[in-house]
Amino acid sequence: MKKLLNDPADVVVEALAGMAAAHPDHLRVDLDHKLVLRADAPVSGKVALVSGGGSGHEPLHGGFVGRGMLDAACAGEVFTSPVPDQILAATTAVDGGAGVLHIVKNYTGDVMNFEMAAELAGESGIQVEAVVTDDDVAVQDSLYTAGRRGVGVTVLLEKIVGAAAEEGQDLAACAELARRVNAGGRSMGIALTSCTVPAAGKPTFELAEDEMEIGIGIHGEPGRSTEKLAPAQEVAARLVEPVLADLSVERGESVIAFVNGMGGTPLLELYLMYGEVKRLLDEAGVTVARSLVGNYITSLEMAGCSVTLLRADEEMVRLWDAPVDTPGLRWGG
Amino acid sequence: MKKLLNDPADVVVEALAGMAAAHPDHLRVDLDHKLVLRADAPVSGKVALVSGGGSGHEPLHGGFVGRGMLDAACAGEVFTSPVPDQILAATTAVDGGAGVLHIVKNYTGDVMNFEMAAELAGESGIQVEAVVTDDDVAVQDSLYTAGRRGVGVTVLLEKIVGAAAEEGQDLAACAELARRVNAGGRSMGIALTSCTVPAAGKPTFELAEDEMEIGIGIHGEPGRSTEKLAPAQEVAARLVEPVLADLSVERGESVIAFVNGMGGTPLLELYLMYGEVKRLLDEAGVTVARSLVGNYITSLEMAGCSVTLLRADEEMVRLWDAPVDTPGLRWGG
Amino acid sequence: MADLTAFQSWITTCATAIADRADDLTELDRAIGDADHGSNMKRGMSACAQLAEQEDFSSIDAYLKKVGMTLVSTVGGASGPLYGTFFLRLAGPLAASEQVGAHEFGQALRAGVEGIVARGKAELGDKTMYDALSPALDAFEEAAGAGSDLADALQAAARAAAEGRDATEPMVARKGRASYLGERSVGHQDPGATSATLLVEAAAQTLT
Amino acid sequence: MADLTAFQSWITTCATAIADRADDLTELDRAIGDADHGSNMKRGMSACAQLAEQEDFSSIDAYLKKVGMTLVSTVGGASGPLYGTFFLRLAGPLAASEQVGAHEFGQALRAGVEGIVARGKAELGDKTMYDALSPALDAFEEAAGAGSDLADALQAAARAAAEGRDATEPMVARKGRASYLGERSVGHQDPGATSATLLVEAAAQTLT
Ligand SMILES: Nc1ncnc2c1ncn2[C@@H]1O[C@H](COP(=O)(O)OP(=O)(O)O)[C@@H](O)[C@H]1O
Ligand SMILES: Nc1ncnc2c1ncn2[C@@H]1O[C@H](COP(=O)(O)OP(=O)(O)O)[C@@H](O)[C@H]1O
Ligand SMILES: [Mg+2]
Ligand SMILES: [Mg+2]
Ligand SMILES: [Mg+2]
Ligand SMILES: [Mg+2]
Repeated sequence: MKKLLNDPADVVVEALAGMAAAHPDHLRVDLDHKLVLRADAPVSGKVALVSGGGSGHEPLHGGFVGRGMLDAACAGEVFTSPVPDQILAATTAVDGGAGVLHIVKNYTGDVMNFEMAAELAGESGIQVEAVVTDDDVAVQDSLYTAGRRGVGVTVLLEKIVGAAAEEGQDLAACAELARRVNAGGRSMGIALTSCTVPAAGKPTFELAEDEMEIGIGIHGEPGRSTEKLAPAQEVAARLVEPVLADLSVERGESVIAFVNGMGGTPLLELYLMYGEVKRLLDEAGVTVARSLVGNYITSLEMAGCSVTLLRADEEMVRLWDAPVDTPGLRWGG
Repeated sequence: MKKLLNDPADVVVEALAGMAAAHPDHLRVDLDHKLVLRADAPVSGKVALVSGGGSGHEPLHGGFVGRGMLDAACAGEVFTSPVPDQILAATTAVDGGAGVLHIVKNYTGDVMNFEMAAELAGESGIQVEAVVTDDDVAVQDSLYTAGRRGVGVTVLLEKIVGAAAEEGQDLAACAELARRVNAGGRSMGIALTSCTVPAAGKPTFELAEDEMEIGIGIHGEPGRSTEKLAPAQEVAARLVEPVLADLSVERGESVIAFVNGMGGTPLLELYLMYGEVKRLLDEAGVTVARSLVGNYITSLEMAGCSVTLLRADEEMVRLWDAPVDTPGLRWGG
Repeated sequence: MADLTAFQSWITTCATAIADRADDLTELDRAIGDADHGSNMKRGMSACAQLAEQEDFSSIDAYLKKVGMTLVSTVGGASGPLYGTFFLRLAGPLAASEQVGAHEFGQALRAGVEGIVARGKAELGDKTMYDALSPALDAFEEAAGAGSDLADALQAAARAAAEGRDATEPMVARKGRASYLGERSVGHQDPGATSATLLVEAAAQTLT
Repeated sequence: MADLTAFQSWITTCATAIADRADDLTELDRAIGDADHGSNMKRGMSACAQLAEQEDFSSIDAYLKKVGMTLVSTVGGASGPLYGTFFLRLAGPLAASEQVGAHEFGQALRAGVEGIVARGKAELGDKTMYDALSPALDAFEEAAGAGSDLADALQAAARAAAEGRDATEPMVARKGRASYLGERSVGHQDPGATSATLLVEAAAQTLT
């Protein structure tokens, strides 16, 4: 294992300390609870957004804390969901009286820990709504699985709903919007190499030099199938087609298109992939209202990428364009 | 080689096409000359900044084209400097009548190609000044080498001088500022793994599972020495100490601190490294005026990082804070 | 009959077993999950093992509740809330007991296992910790019903847990992270069923 | 005496040799540079090889100028401007010649090699292409001075280039990217000296 760290057990806390040092004006970090908080939290009268999950997906979630996006992020150990204490501490710290929205990626551990925290927060009188993202079409959603995984749409949702909260929408409206975004988004990912969990010390999975894993999860969970490495053009089709099919996007519809890097793939290749994705969307008669290309929801140093398409209505596009000021996403006045 | 691409020979042009598709409002791309241009270039009366170099360092330079930073970037083949035709085309396209500043990283090829382009531009009546960055302390600057390499300071320089040009400083002032930034900045890098040039198809160098390369260049050029992998704390010291020594920064001085990822190292580790760097600066009594942490001048998928310190005067900090609106760096109104 | 000291040695014994097997647990989780079950459980159980030194507990149920809360707040992932709930519920039927026999422990064990089901909605054959714990509970109740004492009933439970654990190997996972693998989860033993077996085996060694 | 056709076949022969050896050149550059010399030279030389098909050239010097400009605008890196300058300068002394003999070619070769020095400031022993080209030039001039014809002088030049190329192996690089390696550049043959030798060898095969 080749990583820039000290004791693998300390990687999350030490990274949070570095993050606090790097963004003193924007963020506050609670190292005991492993939270990243908006420097000005709680914002009185504003719905607060709390997300979190295992670490190793940076900039998600801590890098999305700031004006126009999250109020707090709870950092679990690497690839391990945070615990209820953390989530409760975050919820309490950012509640500005208008309630708190929990944004939870659909993994058994995350869902259970957020549920326990929400129960505890409810007992202490804080209004909590939870929305669970489950956009990964690689996984069959059936009664006999834990359901689809939450992946790329989480980034888009945090941005869009963060803007809604910032402009004063109430908890019910934010939760409803969040569910609408999740329902309109689908993703599919591919890996060229494995990630290595620091505490595990070796790669989570093996791929031969000429293989790729189609339908990979962001924790290195194996996907639909291991296949021969293919040109970018084919890879793009293997990602875009199932997403379009699952969303049943029609000609003339408009999407936010998001090509995400898994951490170890250079931007050069991500832009190349975006070119391929855009071409496929053009062919399908789908308009790209907005796009995002880069490493936003990663899987440590895994090489690969994912494609997320969000059927975007005007409201979502307007909120996407609204100002955001976080370490990971920043634009507008 | 595991990469998301089609024919390795087409990777640069295809990535540029994807970049154009991803940023239609901000950028214009000239695929014939492999240029990234500000959508509104030429900006009349403004000094234009042109940089460029081999591809594979993204977001540098194309990702730094936009208001408050570069007017154009010339993309060479991967790790190969651009050719004079490209540089001349860029220079001609962005000259707004106030002259053009060439920002060149100190590599024999880059320097020679930019020189030839500047001669040609001069012949066609465009005023050109060139500044060469050479901040890498890993390389001895002596009469008997090609001099220090240009690395991390290039990012800081493009931001700071970009702001100066945007606020109307003239060519002489921009060039003088650029030389001052270069003189005040030093960098040192380390690699944990090699990069693989697409056309070469295999790793540029080999490192054993327990080795790191100290003093690595951004093209995978070997560094000062191959050593046993060390904890982040020691790695940080191996990077910060020679930089501080070479700059002879004194207690009480103020710097812009930049921890840069080489492409394959997760943000989690980069923040952890920034924490270590900050601690060392605190111990040395050096104040961090501003900081930047992330993948900004990369070496394809190489794992590792570099530390750049820039002795920053008030003017530089003011220009650092000025608005910038590029795909790779974005802040302010 | 088991007293507070016995319950405390259950937890420390289990913590040692988990620490010894942490790499194996992570390895199992690497195959069908995300390679963290060993480090999750080790972190949580070692925090639990220190409780007795840090605090004087007045009763078995207070101790077990604290174990549950400690697991909830240190393990994370799926196993944290599940094992945490197990101990929180285990404590219920033991309230006010200073000595616990087979009958009482059987009630507690049932409450604990039902807590896991309530939280995780697992069914038999889903390839989870429940596939080790459910047969363990059945075997315990059968032995205790037939008159075995706590020690013997736990021996039976431990054997059943191990069989249940082994039986997870050919199963297709339907809960948790391994369910994403579908058919590809076949041929791997479930990490949670493995740690659950260690828990029951530690009980058999200590609760006498 | 070499005519325009001979010069064109020089370039196509050289392009073939470079294409055949591109992986080796990149491999040499991988050891002490950035692993692109082979692909740089192949891209540039194959563009040059197509010139004769694309355009009718009226003279040798016009053709060589076009080769130089093509190299400048397709190779990039350090070798692009250097080889480009070489051909641009080579053209000078051959202006208006339809047939080139040993004497004239010697003048052109000197101009070309001096162009490389003017652009790159390399000295003998710096471990660059100049370490192959300089002895080649010396050998050519010596042979031509002693009365050899173009073909024989080029044979001598090619042998000297190859020796100069081999002699770069123990050198410490002082110019270009390999200079960053300092002592660690010892033990590797210089990629540019290797491609330069291919260039001279191709001349020896074609310019007769
Ligand atoms: N819904 C569930 N009910 C019961 N046990 C479950 C459930 N989901 C997962 N598990 C158990 O949890 C184990 C994985 O735990 P762990 O690796 O610590 O958490 P995570 O899957 O969040 O990384 C699985 O091996 C399985 O036994
Ligand atoms: N200043 C110089 N003068 C002469 N030759 C040089 C000089 N610098 C580099 N070279 C030659 O260029 C070769 C490398 O070319 P190439 O790999 O194409 O360019 P780059 O180093 O820019 O990647 C070296 O092997 C060396 O022979
Ligand atoms: Mg986990
Ligand atoms: Mg090069
Ligand atoms: Mg796990
Ligand atoms: Mg090279």
